[in-house]
Amino acid sequence: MILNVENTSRSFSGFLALDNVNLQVAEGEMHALIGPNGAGKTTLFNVISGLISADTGTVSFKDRELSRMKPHQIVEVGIARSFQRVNVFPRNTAFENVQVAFIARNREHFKIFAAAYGKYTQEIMELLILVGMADDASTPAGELAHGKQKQLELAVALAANPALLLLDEPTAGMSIAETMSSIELIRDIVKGRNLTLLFTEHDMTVVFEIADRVSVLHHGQIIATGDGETVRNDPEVRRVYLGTEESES
Amino acid sequence: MRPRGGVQWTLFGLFLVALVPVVGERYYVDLTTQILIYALFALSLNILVGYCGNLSFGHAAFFAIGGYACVILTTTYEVTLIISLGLSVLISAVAAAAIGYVCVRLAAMHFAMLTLAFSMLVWSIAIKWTPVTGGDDGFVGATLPDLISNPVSFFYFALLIFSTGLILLRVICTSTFGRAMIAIRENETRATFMGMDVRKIRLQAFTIAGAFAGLAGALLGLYNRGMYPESAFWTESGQVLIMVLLGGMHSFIGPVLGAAALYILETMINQYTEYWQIVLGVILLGVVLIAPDGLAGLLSGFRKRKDDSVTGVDSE
Amino acid sequence: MFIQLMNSLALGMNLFIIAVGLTLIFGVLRVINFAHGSFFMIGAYVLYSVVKRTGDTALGFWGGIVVAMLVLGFIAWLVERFLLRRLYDKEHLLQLVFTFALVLIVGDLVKIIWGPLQHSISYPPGFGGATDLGISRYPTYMLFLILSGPVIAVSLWLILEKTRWGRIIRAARLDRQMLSALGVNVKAVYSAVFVAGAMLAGLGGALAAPRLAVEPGMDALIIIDCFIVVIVGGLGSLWGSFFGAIILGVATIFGTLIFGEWEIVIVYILMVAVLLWRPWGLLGRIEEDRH
Amino acid sequence: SMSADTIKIGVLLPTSGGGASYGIPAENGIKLAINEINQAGGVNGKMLEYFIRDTKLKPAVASAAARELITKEGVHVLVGAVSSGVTLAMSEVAKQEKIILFAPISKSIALTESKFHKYMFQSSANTNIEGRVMAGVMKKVEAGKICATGYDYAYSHDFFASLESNLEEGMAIVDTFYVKLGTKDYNALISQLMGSDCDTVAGLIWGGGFVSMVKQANPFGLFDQKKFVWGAEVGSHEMSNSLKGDYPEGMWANSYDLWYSPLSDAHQAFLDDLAELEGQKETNMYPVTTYNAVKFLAKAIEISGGTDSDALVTALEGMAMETPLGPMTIDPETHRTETGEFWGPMKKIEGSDVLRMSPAEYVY
Amino acid sequence: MSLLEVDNLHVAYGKSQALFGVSVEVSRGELISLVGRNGVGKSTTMRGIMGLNVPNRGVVRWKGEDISGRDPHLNCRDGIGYIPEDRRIFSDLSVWENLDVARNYNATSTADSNIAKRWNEESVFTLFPELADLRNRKGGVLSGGQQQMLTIARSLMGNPELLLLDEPSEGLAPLVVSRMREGIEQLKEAGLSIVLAEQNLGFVLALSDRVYVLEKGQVKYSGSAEDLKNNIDIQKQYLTV
Ligand SMILES: Nc1ncnc2c1ncn2[C@@H]1O[C@H](COP(=O)(O)OP(=O)(O)OP(=O)(O)O)[C@@H](O)[C@H]1O
Ligand SMILES: Nc1ncnc2c1ncn2[C@@H]1O[C@H](COP(=O)(O)OP(=O)(O)OP(=O)(O)O)[C@@H](O)[C@H]1O
Ligand SMILES: [Mg+2]
Ligand SMILES: [Mg+2]
Repeated sequence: MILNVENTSRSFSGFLALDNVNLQVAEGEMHALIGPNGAGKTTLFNVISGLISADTGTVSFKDRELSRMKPHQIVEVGIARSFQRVNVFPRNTAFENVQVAFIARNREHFKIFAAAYGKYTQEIMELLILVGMADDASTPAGELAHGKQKQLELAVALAANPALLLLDEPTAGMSIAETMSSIELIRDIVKGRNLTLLFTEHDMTVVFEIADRVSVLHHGQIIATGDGETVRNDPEVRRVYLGTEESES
Repeated sequence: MRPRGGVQWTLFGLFLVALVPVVGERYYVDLTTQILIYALFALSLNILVGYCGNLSFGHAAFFAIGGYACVILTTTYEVTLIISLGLSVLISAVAAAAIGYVCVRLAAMHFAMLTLAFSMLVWSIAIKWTPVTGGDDGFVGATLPDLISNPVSFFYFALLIFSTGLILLRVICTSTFGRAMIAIRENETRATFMGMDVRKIRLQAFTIAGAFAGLAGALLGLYNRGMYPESAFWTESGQVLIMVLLGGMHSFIGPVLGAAALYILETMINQYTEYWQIVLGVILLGVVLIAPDGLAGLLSGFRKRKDDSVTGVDSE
Repeated sequence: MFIQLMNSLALGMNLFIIAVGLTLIFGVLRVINFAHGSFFMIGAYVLYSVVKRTGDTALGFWGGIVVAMLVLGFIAWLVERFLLRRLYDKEHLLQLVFTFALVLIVGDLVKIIWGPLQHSISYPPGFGGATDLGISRYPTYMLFLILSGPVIAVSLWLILEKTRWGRIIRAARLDRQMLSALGVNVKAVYSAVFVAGAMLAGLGGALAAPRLAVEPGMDALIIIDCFIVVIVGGLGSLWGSFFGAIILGVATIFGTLIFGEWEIVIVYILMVAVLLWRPWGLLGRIEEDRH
Repeated sequence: SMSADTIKIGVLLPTSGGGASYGIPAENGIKLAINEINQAGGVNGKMLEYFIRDTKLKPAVASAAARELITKEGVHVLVGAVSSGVTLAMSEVAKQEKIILFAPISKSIALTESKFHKYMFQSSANTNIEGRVMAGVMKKVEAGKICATGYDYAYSHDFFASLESNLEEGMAIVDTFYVKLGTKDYNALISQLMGSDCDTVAGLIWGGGFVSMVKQANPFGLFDQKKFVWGAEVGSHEMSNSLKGDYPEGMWANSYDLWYSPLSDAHQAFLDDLAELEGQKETNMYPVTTYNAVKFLAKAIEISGGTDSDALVTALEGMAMETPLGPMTIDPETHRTETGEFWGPMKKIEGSDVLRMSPAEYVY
Repeated sequence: MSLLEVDNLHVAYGKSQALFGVSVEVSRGELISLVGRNGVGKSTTMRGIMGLNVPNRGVVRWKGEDISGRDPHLNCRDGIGYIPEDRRIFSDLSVWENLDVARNYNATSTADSNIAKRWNEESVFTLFPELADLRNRKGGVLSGGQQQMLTIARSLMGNPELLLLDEPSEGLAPLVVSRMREGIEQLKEAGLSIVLAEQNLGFVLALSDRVYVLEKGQVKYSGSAEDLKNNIDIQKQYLTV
């Protein structure tokens, strides 16, 4: 298991957002975390990535305990994340967005005499080409269409060279066309680079298309884990999340 | 995108400034010297405000610390000029690191106000520590080596220090550290999740800014042959902040323009009317309403490259 | 000891009345109004002018306070409507330069209109002496200040929390554009808040005037106290500035008594200490000023 | 403006913010002196001209302005400023540029003691003299145990040191309470004064601070408890005019000048001219100080026949002159002249709501 | 006369032009949809109608009157309701307060419209029962779906005749999406006219009377939902891969 979440709870002023969660993600696996709105998915991501701390329980990654680490240290050990709401440097170009990620990854953010200009041009362009954004390199991120911003976020996350990628609703707000190409892209990258993926998503097409395993969170508790088929047919999951007609497309 | 774009222009500008004593009267030599000092001070503040996105209301603290350190070292302890300059930069940097260590835990307005509180603390210490600082009368009558005791030689000395500061700051701003600062300004959370230790980077920026403010303060102390508590008062921090905003904080050279503009305005208007406040106030209102991107924004408006000035990365 | 506590409260309440306008304006408009001290000063001067004409009568004094508030409301309306409004969607910090410019202009105007010398306003009839409180006698006017602080605080709190107006003001500070898309004339709300903040500054200035010299430069002294109050209490928090003001009052009075002239240092150390203990001020909340 | 062939006087005074109440009246004295001299044909046939700059009460601003006046306007002498810190900073410029600085208002002893230099002249009563004068007043009021209060800065410290050393047998300063400069709230001080068992309060809080202090102390009845002897020119007409009936009756106070208490015909003539210039009969107290300064400088220029600083210094050293306030002589050693002040108890005058010093005595 | 008429609308963000002449028409009681890939200008069209972005060319007509560039609050008071894609709940205000702020006391428009229902707390709580339980909770801590319901409810408090509904299903659980669909159907039955922007094609086709397909800031196709359903070419070209 590359990621091991054990007995993790977190409450917000009395409200229990995570209730004794146990979640294991195996190396190289594509793991989906689904569940109703407000189930605690984003909260769990926040705990894993160090944005907030858990009240109880442990999170370990490659057998290293993460609980005491600061967010940037967690990135250093190999976990990169994207955000549910797009989170980029809006006034900087796509190129610069990725460049900063490379600077951080190579721990050059303290170097005051290392000129930034032209640094990592090749790596950055390779990455932008990979996510299909070669033409947008010099566009300020804030002016990119929503879907492109999501792809940029992916590129930024990849620039950290992570072993585990946490993507929070990677295709939310994307058109059907873009969703399709994003699925392809994510699958190719994760498999091609031998990464582990943990993602949340409300679009069941995406979930069942790419997830090797699916965990379902409800009221802060994991109520089901298994492959797509098992979860899809779980009556409890159908009742609280999927509904009778599971998805439109 | 090219950071080298403005180098020729900057060198040319410095060259023109160097000609002031040759073509101008003594008064313009003095005026330019003071502008250089405040320009360096404003540049140092812009590291924090423009690049790192940290509004400081207490930057004058380090200006004053550098100034006091320098005049006290040269006069009370008779340390040679170069060493006391170096030491005063070091002392301001250490003070900035210590104060910054506490301040960078806060963000936005709270950061601004904590820096304000610390600078007022420095101010009150400058007033109360009479045996060392001269108290409320200030430290008057600093000694200066003969080499720079005449206005023209002091001018070149100040220009040399200013140019060095300008180049160093330019290098710092275009470094990978500079990019990290901009990233933090734009989106601190994202920067954190790229693996940056945001607090440490902000502390480093704070320390660097404090060190250069100290250098500018040391120059002022030498120039005035004295240092006064007023230099640490919050209005001084406010004034340098206005210089930065007036010049345009999203441009590297903007603060220099702002410092020159405000300093010249303040001196000139004082020469023509006792009602300088109202005249300056109206001019500032006009600038704010007409040129909301600051003077540098106004200039770059003529030179189409507006996108660069928005990213704040490479505009000159 | 009792007297000192009362003194602290009187000072604190006077500061609160002035500072609450600053926190209100910052809370909604996100403008750090350096000109708040100038508004305070105008309030005191306007009251002086009225009282000078009416003589030391009760009507002159209390009516003068109303006039002072109205004058400030009008000035603030002009400033907001024709100048400040144009800056909201521009670079945020430039508003600092704007309010700084106001400080300069008002500073000179006051000197031109009222002259450079200091003036003084007598206590209103019936408030010049002391009242017997059983334990000891205490100046009536200061008792009045001590009582008026909570009255203003509670009224403001009721308006902000219990009326639709207050809800709209709180919503305006969160998302101006969305509020306007919901049918609220946000421009008018901003105007109203700015006007109300300025009127409170004017009220504070007028109420403080009998205890102070009315003179040029009184603006610069008060604004830093206001900043301390607002920051210690928590930016944008009504009760924060209430308690912040009391703390500053206590620190000033007891600081002077205990530490003598070192009080100057004590106040700033206290401010640093509070911010280290509670980074967002006593009742402040984390500022989400990005995105 | 005027021809290049004028004698130029650089004037540095605070004319904005809190300093305006000193600087603006002080400028009137300069105007009056220059008008008089120019109407009489100038000095050695040359007209006088003055250039004024706002010091903004900031030493660094004043230094820069002083330098500007010297290098750009080419002034021949400097006059100013009000607060000691600012004057000290200007003095440093005067020393470097070898231009005379004449300080008619600042009372710092440092100007002519620790920081003394050849080009520095001072015509105000400095703290040594003022302390001595106040000690005399203390004797008159049979002060007994004294508590001293003032702003926490060099002026008060130096003043009280002088007062203490000049006190008669049987009198002593038993308590000293300093408050921070610019304080607006005096309640803590008021309690301390009321709690002290001194008989007389020696005060130095000036300007608007004095107004605030008095207003805040009145409801507590502080002024009925003890005797009060207050320096720092709070006995001026301006001050009593602004406080009116709130002014503590019986307080001993001082002033540079009093329009209602002419010392001589010459003084009355000066007051009349000033009244015409200011457009008010009840004139301010500061003009006489700067007026005298300009008169001294003009005389020195006349004697030396030019504007060379060193020659002016020589001329000024030991110079004696009749002034509205009587004869004054500049000590060649200390570069100072003894200026006196009006001292007396403040009394209600019938038919007026403003208190006056009565009787007022000119002492030094 | 159509209720809303958008004619040749051009909108820019600073220097970058987002709309190049969009024309849309909505009749009373009609539900029309704007579809298209990301960034084609669906949201910008809505913002242009609402007055949140001032058009640099073109006209927005509301009941025949030119309202282009008018302040949003006037448009709202006149009967246009806007539900943004990013929800924009007033996070510090409770659910009830969020509703109260949006209350339109002088909803004159209602009088002369054929909308039978006048919205108030009670009626919106009947439409979204779970909000009733949350009435005292702060808006900021609601889950995504709850926030989406609150946004719609809040907008209804202004008693609009036309709703601009931007991506109501984004980020919602499948179960909630189908409930949302029912909700929208109810609104339509209540007589509201609706402009819907949506990625979820199934959702669109099931609800809309007419559909506009956008591409690069221009309308490339418009027709009934039925026609679009059968027009695989258009779907291929502008909507799927
Ligand atoms: N800072 C907070 N304070 C209070 N409550 C919070 C906070 N953060 C999250 N919550 C609550 O915790 C619960 C879980 O929220 P979370 O964002 O993790 O849900 P989610 O599963 O990601 O939902 P969605 O699919 O809508 O994004 C919600 O009810 C939310 O209101
Ligand atoms: N605030 C903004 N500043 C600059 N450009 C913007 C801004 N908002 C949108 N744009 C640009 O305007 C164009 C239209 O955007 P709009 O949001 O209207 O598209 P959309 O069809 O709603 O897309 P989505 O499906 O992603 O919501 C896009 O190219 C986008 O990049
Ligand atoms: Mg979520
Ligand atoms: Mg959209």
